[in-house]
Amino acid sequence: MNTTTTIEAGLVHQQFDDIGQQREAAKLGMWIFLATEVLFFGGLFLSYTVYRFVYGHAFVEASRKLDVVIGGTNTAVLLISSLLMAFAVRASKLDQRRMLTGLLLGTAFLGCVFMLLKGVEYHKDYVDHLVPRMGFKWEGADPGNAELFYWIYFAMTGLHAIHVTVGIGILLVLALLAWRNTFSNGNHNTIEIAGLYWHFVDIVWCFLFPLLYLVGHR
Amino acid sequence: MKTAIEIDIQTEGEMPREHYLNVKTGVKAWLLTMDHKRIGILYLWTILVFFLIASVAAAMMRIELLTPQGDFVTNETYNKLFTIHGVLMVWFFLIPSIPTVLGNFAIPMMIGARDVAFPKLNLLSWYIFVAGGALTLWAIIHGGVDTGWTFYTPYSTTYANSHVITMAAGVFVAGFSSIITGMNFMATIHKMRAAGLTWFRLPLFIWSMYATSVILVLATPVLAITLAVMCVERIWGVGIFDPKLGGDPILFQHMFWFYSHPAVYIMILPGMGVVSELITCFSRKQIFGYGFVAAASMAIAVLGFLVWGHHMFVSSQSVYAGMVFSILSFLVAIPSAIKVFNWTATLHKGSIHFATPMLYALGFIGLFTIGGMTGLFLATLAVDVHVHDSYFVIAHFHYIMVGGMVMAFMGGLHYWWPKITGRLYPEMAGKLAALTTFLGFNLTFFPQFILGYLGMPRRYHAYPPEFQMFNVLSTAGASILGIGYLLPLIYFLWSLKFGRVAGPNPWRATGLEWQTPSPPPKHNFEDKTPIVTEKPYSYSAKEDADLNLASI
Amino acid sequence: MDQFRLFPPEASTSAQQIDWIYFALVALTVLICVIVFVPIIFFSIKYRRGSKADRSNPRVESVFIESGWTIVPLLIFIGLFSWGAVVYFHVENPPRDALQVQVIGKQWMWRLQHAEGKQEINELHVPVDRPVELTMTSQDVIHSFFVPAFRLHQDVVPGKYTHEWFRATRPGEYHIFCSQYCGTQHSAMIGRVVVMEPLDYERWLNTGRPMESIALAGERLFRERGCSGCHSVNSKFHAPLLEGTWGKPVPLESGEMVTVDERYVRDSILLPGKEISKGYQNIMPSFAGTLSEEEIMQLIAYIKSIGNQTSPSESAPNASR
Amino acid sequence: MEKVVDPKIYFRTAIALLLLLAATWMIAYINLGLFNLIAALAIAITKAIVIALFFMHIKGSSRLLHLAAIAGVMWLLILISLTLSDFLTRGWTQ
Ligand code: HEA
Ligand code: HEA
Ligand code: HEC
Ligand code: CUA
Ligand SMILES: [Cu+2]
Repeated sequence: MNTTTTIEAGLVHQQFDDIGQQREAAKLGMWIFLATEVLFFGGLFLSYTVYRFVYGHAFVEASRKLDVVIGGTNTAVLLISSLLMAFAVRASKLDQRRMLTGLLLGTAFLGCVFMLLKGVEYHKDYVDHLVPRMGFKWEGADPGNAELFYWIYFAMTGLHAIHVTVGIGILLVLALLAWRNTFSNGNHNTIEIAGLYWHFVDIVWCFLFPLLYLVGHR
Repeated sequence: MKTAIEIDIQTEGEMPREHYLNVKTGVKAWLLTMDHKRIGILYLWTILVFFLIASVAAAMMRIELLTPQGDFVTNETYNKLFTIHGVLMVWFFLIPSIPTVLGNFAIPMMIGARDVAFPKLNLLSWYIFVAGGALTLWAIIHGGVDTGWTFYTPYSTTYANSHVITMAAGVFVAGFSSIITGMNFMATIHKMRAAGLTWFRLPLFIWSMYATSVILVLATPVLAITLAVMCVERIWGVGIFDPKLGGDPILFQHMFWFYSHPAVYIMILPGMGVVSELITCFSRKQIFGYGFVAAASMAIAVLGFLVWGHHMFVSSQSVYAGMVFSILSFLVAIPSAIKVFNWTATLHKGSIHFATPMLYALGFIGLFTIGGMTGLFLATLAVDVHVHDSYFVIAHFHYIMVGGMVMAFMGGLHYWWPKITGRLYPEMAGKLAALTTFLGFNLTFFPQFILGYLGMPRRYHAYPPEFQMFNVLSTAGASILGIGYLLPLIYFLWSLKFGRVAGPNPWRATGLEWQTPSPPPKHNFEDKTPIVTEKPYSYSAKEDADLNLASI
Repeated sequence: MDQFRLFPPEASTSAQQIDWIYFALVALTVLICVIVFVPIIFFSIKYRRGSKADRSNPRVESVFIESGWTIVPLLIFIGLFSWGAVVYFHVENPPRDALQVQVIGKQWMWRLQHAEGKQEINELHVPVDRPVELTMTSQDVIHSFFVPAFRLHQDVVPGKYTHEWFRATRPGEYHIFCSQYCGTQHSAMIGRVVVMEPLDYERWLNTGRPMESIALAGERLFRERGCSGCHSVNSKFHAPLLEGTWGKPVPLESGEMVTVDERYVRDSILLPGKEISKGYQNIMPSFAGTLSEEEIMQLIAYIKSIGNQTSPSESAPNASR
Repeated sequence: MEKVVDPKIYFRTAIALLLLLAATWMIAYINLGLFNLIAALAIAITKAIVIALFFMHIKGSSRLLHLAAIAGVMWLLILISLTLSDFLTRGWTQ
């Protein structure tokens, strides 16, 4: 793939020698950024782990109150959105403009479905008095540590939700640009980078779901 | 009378007609620049401002500590002073110092690239840094913060009634600037090296900046989330760090030091890189044990992540964890030892020039060795039980951070100054400043070791009278040290206009950055991209010695 | 003369041990400085630019030399670590027969109480040559109990108990500092330790108003606060008897085992729902907010003091446990 | 034109992921004690690896990208394991 076409040459920024170098650098940069994201979430994962060990029982009890159906459905939604995203990257490489726009919109749509379900779930939590500081009530043993669990639950899912929202925004902008034919003729790097981000958000959820909803058996 | 050095410096009469500084001038051109060299200069001015504010805070603290009673400022003000001093010095001066100024300026040139991999992000990182700094300054102006730079909970979350959130937000924001810079450098060093520039032909400065970037990228996000949780906790009382709500304040310390210990290596690795450049250039020698020095940088970056618990030996952390962290702290000292010994060995059979940068480099080795050795005192569990949170710790880290890193920064700045501006600083004034700094420094901080072992706790606004003598010495030293810092400020500005024109390579150095005019053209190298065929530092002391005999 | 001291008085057994390591480290540092600085100065002179020294065939690498200066420091470091760790372990583990003193730190003072009941503020009287153990907690933020003359230091953390012990070797007065930054008057949170001859100490302990010992105060609280209403042989509630439980493992409802120690008792009082003893209902009310840190410490001391008694249930077969 | 991946691979990946999801969901209803947690984590890790390999094209990428992908996780493990070395050994004395 090293035969740079003249069209591609037009895409190369001045600091790079060729398009290959530029793409490689962008991909590497994104992966490094994702590593920082792992550690950004990492602080919360650490808090979770520590208190999961210290207050194991309370955490298991508390997690049983979460709505596993919504959580599970949401996992599926994100997984499928990732599939669409993977195809979007493929479409951009094949120069399929309509396909690309459609897939990006589809991915964003599933992201919105995720957020919607999440909203429904948050509301349900509120009604069930599971939101700390906002009418939190706990019948079972150890309400203090159950509340701690819910703090961590809201912190982790909240941070994740922020990431999903940012992702949806990016996807919508990209969809618009794709429709305007920005990503043709080899200019598909942006899509690939955005894809990496979206898949990463998906991976985070793959951990949040079991840790928050399924700790201990139900 | 001209000194021997001045005869030896190869200068060329004229400045290049067009270079990166004069291609496009005006405020707008500078604020929108994507040239890594200009961004380096933007950073230089910015961190200078923060350094000055933090230094004034230091001066005020030292004046307060002249007498045992708290008479110059109130205890509240004093607590705010050391917080301002610590926060600004660490996050807004020392961490960005060499990486963002000298790194930004020199890395692309040293690897023969036209710019960094992501110039837009590079500029963005500066804006983020300024935004973070502005938040922090806002917090300072509106009354300051009194938590110390460590923000320990539950004091910071519940009891402090100052602008903790704003200041933490400032640090949080500035953190993203660090992350972006680190990511940019890594991508640049991986992907943009000139033809023939294999990993083992890279200058050691590049190796150390690479190691620094690894830490920047992997440690900073944990600080970000820790401060974020701390703020949320302060606002809503979450309880993750609050014992009243079932949390554990020690968890905060783990998370904070997971970042902040590696961060101390962010604050020394770049200095080590600079020193490797200076020692070789001014002793005209190939570095001794190139591979070991390069590997040591990486080893420090990785091992540095495993030792954070040594800040918590008496915090009620488990005794066994303390032992694990202690032995690992000793291990991380080994790569530093390797470096010190290799620098020393490099001098053997060299042809040593005592130019200003070299004076700083030699000062670095000495002070870093003392600072590092006293780090071993602290890593020894039983001794730390006594000296923890005393002035011994203060002296330890000032020896490394001020005696080490600031010295290296000054050395590097003098070394690359002709490249940055095209002009030389006045050599005699430079030497004088280096000497003043060295003497003032030792007078300021050596007495603090004794104070610390005597038991004077840190963050004390007033102290028992028997500690006074050493405190007076320390304050006296600080005023000399202050002069040592003011001097370069003056003559650097002077040299912008009156300095001798430097020419492309005044030091006859081998790095790629010296193969282009000073100041360099916008895209670093005129048309031709350099090709590298040999190892770095191909100096010959023997030739140099002969050459000099002829020239005197 | 005080102005010219280079290190504080050595007034405890651990002070001597720690000073020895310190002196060894100072010696090592001097040695390393000699090893590093002497060659630097020597080379700087001999190989200064323009000197006529022999510069032919410079060496630039040697695996042999490199491994030398990797391995030798490594060995020294292992030695230092072990020495430090042994002493640390000793300093961190109180002997069994120590005098007990309870310490509560709060912004910005120290409140201390001897097991015999005598209370002090910012002062600690102890006899010479007897091990003394401090059990410490904080009412607000983290403090640190630092006695330079004893070379001792331990953070005092809210929500948990930390310990520090020493055996004073010389009568005299020594500083107590709070060395963990704790707010505005951190530097005023200071006090003194008074080390006395044993007889003087006895005399001091018995002057003033007679006090009830901590454990006795705890026993009184145990009755007054209604603990004994549940935790006694003839109570109408089904609650565990606390005699003889201290230091022993008890089974929990969740299937885990936990040792009855300070943390467990403290949590049982403040967060009774957290760990339910096996076979009991979660009916114990929380005493959070109604008991002060002192009172909790007194209750703990009481439960500890009955830790050696056999549980009445064993002698009275029809008891509830 | 760039090299592209056979659509079949994407579909298979997605199906594998959904099956793993079903598995982790179901296992949660069986009481396996500590093994519940281990199983949940093992499945989550598998899912993450599958996504990284096929959707994010780590498979077929340079060693450098492999390293970048692993580094974040390695460092997270350092953070968690050394912190736990404190929390899990606290009760050992006395
Ligand atoms: C640039 C900054 C920097 C650097 C590089 C270091 C380097 C080291 N630091 Fe330091 N440290 C700080 C900045 C730094 N530190 C700061 C800011 C604090 C206080 C934070 C706060 O609480 O506010 C601190 C606190 C601190 C503590 C906690 C003290 C306490 O609060 O109780 C400890 C404990 O182990 C420690 C240890 C070490 C060690 C072992 C090294 C090692 O990496 C040093 C290695 C170097 C050498 C050892 C010298 C070279 C070696 C030789 C010449 C050969 C020697 C050979 C033999 C001995 C055979 N440091
Ligand atoms: C990172 C870099 C860095 C740098 C460069 C410095 C530089 C200096 N520091 Fe700082 N210091 C820290 C990082 C740094 N420090 C940190 C992280 C802490 C811990 C904070 C905390 O506890 O939270 C600390 C804490 C600290 C303390 C302990 C405060 C306490 O615990 O109570 C002291 C006390 O002497 C001190 C002094 C100095 C001095 C004298 C300088 C000198 O190098 C400064 C020299 C400059 C001047 C002196 C000003 C210019 C000169 C004049 C205006 C002339 C007139 C001067 C006089 C009459 C004195 N520092
Ligand atoms: C209403 C009855 C009641 C009162 C009042 C009460 N407790 Fe309890 N306590 C119980 C019961 C029931 C348990 C066992 C269930 C559990 O572990 O929470 C228990 C458990 C304990 C335990 C754990 C013992 C073990 O072996 O597991 C301690 C310690 C304790 N209580 C101390 C106290 C103290 C101190 C007080 C007074 C300040 C007190 N209790 C007041 C009912 C009570
Ligand atoms: Cu209490 Cu400092
Ligand atoms: Cu450290």
